[in-house]
Amino acid sequence: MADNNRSIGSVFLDGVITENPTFRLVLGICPTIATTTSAINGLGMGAAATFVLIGSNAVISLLRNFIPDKVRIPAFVVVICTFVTMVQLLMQAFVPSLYDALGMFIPLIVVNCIILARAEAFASKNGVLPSIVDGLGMGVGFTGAITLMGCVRELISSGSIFGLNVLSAGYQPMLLIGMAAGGFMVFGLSLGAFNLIVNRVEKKKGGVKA
Amino acid sequence: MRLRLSTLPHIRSGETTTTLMLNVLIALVPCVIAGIYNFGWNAAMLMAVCMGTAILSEYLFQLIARRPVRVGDLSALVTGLILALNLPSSAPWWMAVVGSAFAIVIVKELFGGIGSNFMNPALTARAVLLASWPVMMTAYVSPTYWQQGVDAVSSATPLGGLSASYLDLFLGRIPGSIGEVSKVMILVGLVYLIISRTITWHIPVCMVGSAFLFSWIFGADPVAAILSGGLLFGAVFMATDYTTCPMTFKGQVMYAAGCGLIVAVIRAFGSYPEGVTYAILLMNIVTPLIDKYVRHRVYGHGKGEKHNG
Amino acid sequence: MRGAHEGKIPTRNQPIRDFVSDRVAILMGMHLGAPSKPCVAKGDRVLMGQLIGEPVGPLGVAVHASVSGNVTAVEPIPYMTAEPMMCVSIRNDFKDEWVELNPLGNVETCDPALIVPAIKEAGICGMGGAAFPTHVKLTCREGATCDTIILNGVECDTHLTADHRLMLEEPARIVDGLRAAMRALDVKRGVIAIEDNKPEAIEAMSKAIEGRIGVEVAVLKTKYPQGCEKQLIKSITGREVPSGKLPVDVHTIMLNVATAHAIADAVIDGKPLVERITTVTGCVLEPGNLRMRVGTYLCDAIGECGGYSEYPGKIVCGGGMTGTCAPNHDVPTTKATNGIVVFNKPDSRSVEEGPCIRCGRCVEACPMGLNPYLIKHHCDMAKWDEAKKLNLLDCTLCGCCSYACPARRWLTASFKVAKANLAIAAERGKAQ
Amino acid sequence: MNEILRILLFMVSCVLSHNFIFSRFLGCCPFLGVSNKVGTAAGMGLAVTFVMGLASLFTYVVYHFILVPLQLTYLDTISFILVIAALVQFVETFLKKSSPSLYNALGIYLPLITTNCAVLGVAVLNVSEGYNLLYSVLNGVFGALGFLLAIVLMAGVRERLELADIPKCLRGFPIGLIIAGLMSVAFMGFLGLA
Repeated sequence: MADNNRSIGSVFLDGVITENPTFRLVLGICPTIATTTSAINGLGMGAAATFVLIGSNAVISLLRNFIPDKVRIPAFVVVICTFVTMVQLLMQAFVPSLYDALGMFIPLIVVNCIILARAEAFASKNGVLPSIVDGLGMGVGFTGAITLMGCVRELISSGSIFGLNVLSAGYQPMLLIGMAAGGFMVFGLSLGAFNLIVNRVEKKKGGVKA
Repeated sequence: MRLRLSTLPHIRSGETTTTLMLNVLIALVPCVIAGIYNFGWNAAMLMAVCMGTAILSEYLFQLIARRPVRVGDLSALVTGLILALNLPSSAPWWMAVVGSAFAIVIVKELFGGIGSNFMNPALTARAVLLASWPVMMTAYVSPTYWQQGVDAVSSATPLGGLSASYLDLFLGRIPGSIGEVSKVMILVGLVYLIISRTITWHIPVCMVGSAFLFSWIFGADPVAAILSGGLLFGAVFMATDYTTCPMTFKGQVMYAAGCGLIVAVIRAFGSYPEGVTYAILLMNIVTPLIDKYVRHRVYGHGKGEKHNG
Repeated sequence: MRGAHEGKIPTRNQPIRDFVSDRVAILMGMHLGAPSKPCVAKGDRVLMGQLIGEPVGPLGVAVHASVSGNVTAVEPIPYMTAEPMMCVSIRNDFKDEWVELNPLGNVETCDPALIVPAIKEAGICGMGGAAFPTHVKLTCREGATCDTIILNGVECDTHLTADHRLMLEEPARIVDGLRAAMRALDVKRGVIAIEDNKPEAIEAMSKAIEGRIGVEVAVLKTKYPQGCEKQLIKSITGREVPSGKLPVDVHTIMLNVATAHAIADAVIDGKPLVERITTVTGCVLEPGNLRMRVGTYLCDAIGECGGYSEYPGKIVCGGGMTGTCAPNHDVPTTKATNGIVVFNKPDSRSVEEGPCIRCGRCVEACPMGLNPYLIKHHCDMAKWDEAKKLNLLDCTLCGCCSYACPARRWLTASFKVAKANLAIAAERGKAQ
Repeated sequence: MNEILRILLFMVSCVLSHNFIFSRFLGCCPFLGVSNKVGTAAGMGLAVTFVMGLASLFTYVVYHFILVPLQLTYLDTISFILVIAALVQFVETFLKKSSPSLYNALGIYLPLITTNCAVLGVAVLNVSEGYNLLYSVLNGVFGALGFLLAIVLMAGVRERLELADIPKCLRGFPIGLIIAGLMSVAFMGFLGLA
């Protein structure tokens, strides 16, 4: 397996930048739109998903030699589900307001394609440590992306970031950005911007080589 | 002697994209005059800001994205002006700026510019403004000239509960958006559009007819329904936008009937008092399907001998 | 479609006038099908009506000398086609000595079996533009029957008035030609179709058909492309020619009025097709309808009409909608040249193609019910098969969509290219 | 009479005003992933309708007749996902045996549905909103019909935009999301329809 030769650092960076689950792989669209209404929601969702990612990656990597290939996917789902239920209960107990804000999107982490995709593509083929790092990298990438979008949307739709008012009192918030429509559009535009930057960088690299 | 060689046809009709857009602008002139007369200079300012922003944002986008600059086709001016006519006269200038820039950049240019957008830019921008700043977008002001001596104040529109006579509705002596109140001027514009063959009668007539019918079915006063709100303005200037309405007359009739139905449904059951904007936008979304399935029968095909060639 | 009737006013009241130039260049490939084989040599003296090109292949048409005089050259000349075309040039001695002719006499009494051979011998092909060999058209293939012959006097293309004048001035001859064709195929119904913007022609033809058997005049609404074969058949008979089929499959044959006139000449007088009426108009000083010998140079015809009134930008053989551009004015007319239209520089400027605004004008304009805007998008991406799925092959290249398009898109031009590409692909598929 | 009217309005609101895509943002992955052609989009929508209707029924039964009596409601997520996975598997096998033509039409979409968050979402939603059996099933079926409507409209728009000259960096997902956003603006018109 070629992946084994890679350094832990590059596995981590892959998740954060080159294979950023939100901007590059475009996975987990629903929670992205639902939970980026504010920066804190984004951060909370990201943290929850990161927890599940790391946990499920670790367990699946441990069990990878014991799970028969045929029931692989259901087994993964059960493992993921266990961690999701844990997160759900933990959040309910310690951060009830955030839990209420994220609502049904916490249980829906189960069907978040990022987690199943990492289980299938990485954890089931690699050792425990790389799998944990991969989960961490992906989680950080996901959290970073949705927190960033959360900041943008919160700023425009209520003039604040993490609840702190940063714009002058005269600012008339643009409510649409906080709604579903704004979520789709901000995601689409940031995706476009990310593509644009990546294309530029790649072109420059290619130019240097030539 | 150097002669040009070209394929047929060697003659073209006199219509170009620019002349068509110019026709729409000319047809809007009566509404513009009525708007300024009714609502004063703030209305004029909004129109100027909208048109200026529309032109500028289109030019800048095309410049930055290294696309052919097509500002000369006047379509951005039309979008800007129609958006302005859809605003309440009390709207602040920055709303006009945000609205027109959104209409041009997000709704039109990101999809490839003129002819590629799937929703009417001006209307989408209006819906976005309405969702973003609901209070300011519905702060309708009464026309000043029929309340002599009274300062412009926000008031309810006929759809919002104000009672007004048919004549007031028809002449535009009611609060509302800048362009939509004076039905006479809209009809003048419609006549010009039809005489200059810029549009056909299908969409305006069917949309108004269907709104009349369904309002009546849902228990509203059908005459007041078609004379109030932006129905007439929408049916004449916005539902007829080439890019976002179906291609065939048959499709256009279906589309317009759908618009009228949704207007009546939203007015009767929805939480918004006015549904024209959304009705047209929703039918814009259906248009690609109408175009896909409502086509002319191809000569020599069909009648049980389809695709035997 | 409206508006496509421009340009007829200067010539519609101009009586036909004769014009014989001192030289002719008779092309061997004036018709659809393989070019004929020249059977005279440089220096020969030929008589008027003498066979100078022998038909080749199933769609071959005989070519005759249109003047008497000496052959000055038998060589390929540059023409509108990609490659130069074989051509017999004759210097006119203005004696107009005919070869010996074999007339059949009265069209109502002659032997019907001899009519089609006479037409074949006379070298007649469709004179409305497509130049399909008439004797082939009038030979119904095995099993096919025909119950109606339609004479196309619609002349719906812009600028053209040649058929209009012919119907006004020689209506009896046209009816004779129609009767000959009807008798040859034993057809009981002959219809002369005329658009309602030519009331004088309707009157003249109605008078001419009095007392003739089975012939009627049908008045049609003025509407381009009323004169396209498929549209006209639908208007007259209510039948639709199925996609990929011929008119004879719906028991109909269509001839141009000028072709009928030529048939009458061939049957009654035994004369081959050596002259026709051509409208010369546009930027010429004295526009008119000329009866010219086949093979007259465009520049001679334009000179006869007083020369250019403005510097020419484009010369079109045919009408403004469907004509073909001439590369220069030193090309000869053919049996199918019904008009010579000179455009000035501003009118022939190339138009820049704009983006489609989806106004739907092309969709409503297309007489075949196609979606030109959509086909054009696929053509632009060279997806010929997609275009074919959208029934591109049913396109008759009438030009309506391009005419109507406000974005000035080159719809018809693209369709022509796409059809050519599909034809090449089909050839290749057949060869393999 | 009043009850019937309320049910009718509930159905309409499930399709339009509480549209799964445009106001609940559930099922966005297939909405963006399988909406390139109208035909496939309709197939996906129908398959989702089928499964979502059944899933709301079964998860209701499992939740109210097994989890609640046993006081195991904290296991709802895991039991729902298992029910859905089993259901999809069962539907696939059943269709293959009983109706091959329907299987050919919908079969390829079925495996994708397990991870469609709208299916799990409707189960979670039914519990959190406290719907009874009838409303749960109606919510499932008509919510899915709303999804069907959205995905078919989306596919129509995308088919049309195939011809458009969209900036390179926006092609694919970005423009899909922007289209969804604009469509969502239009669907706001149905707000409060109930």
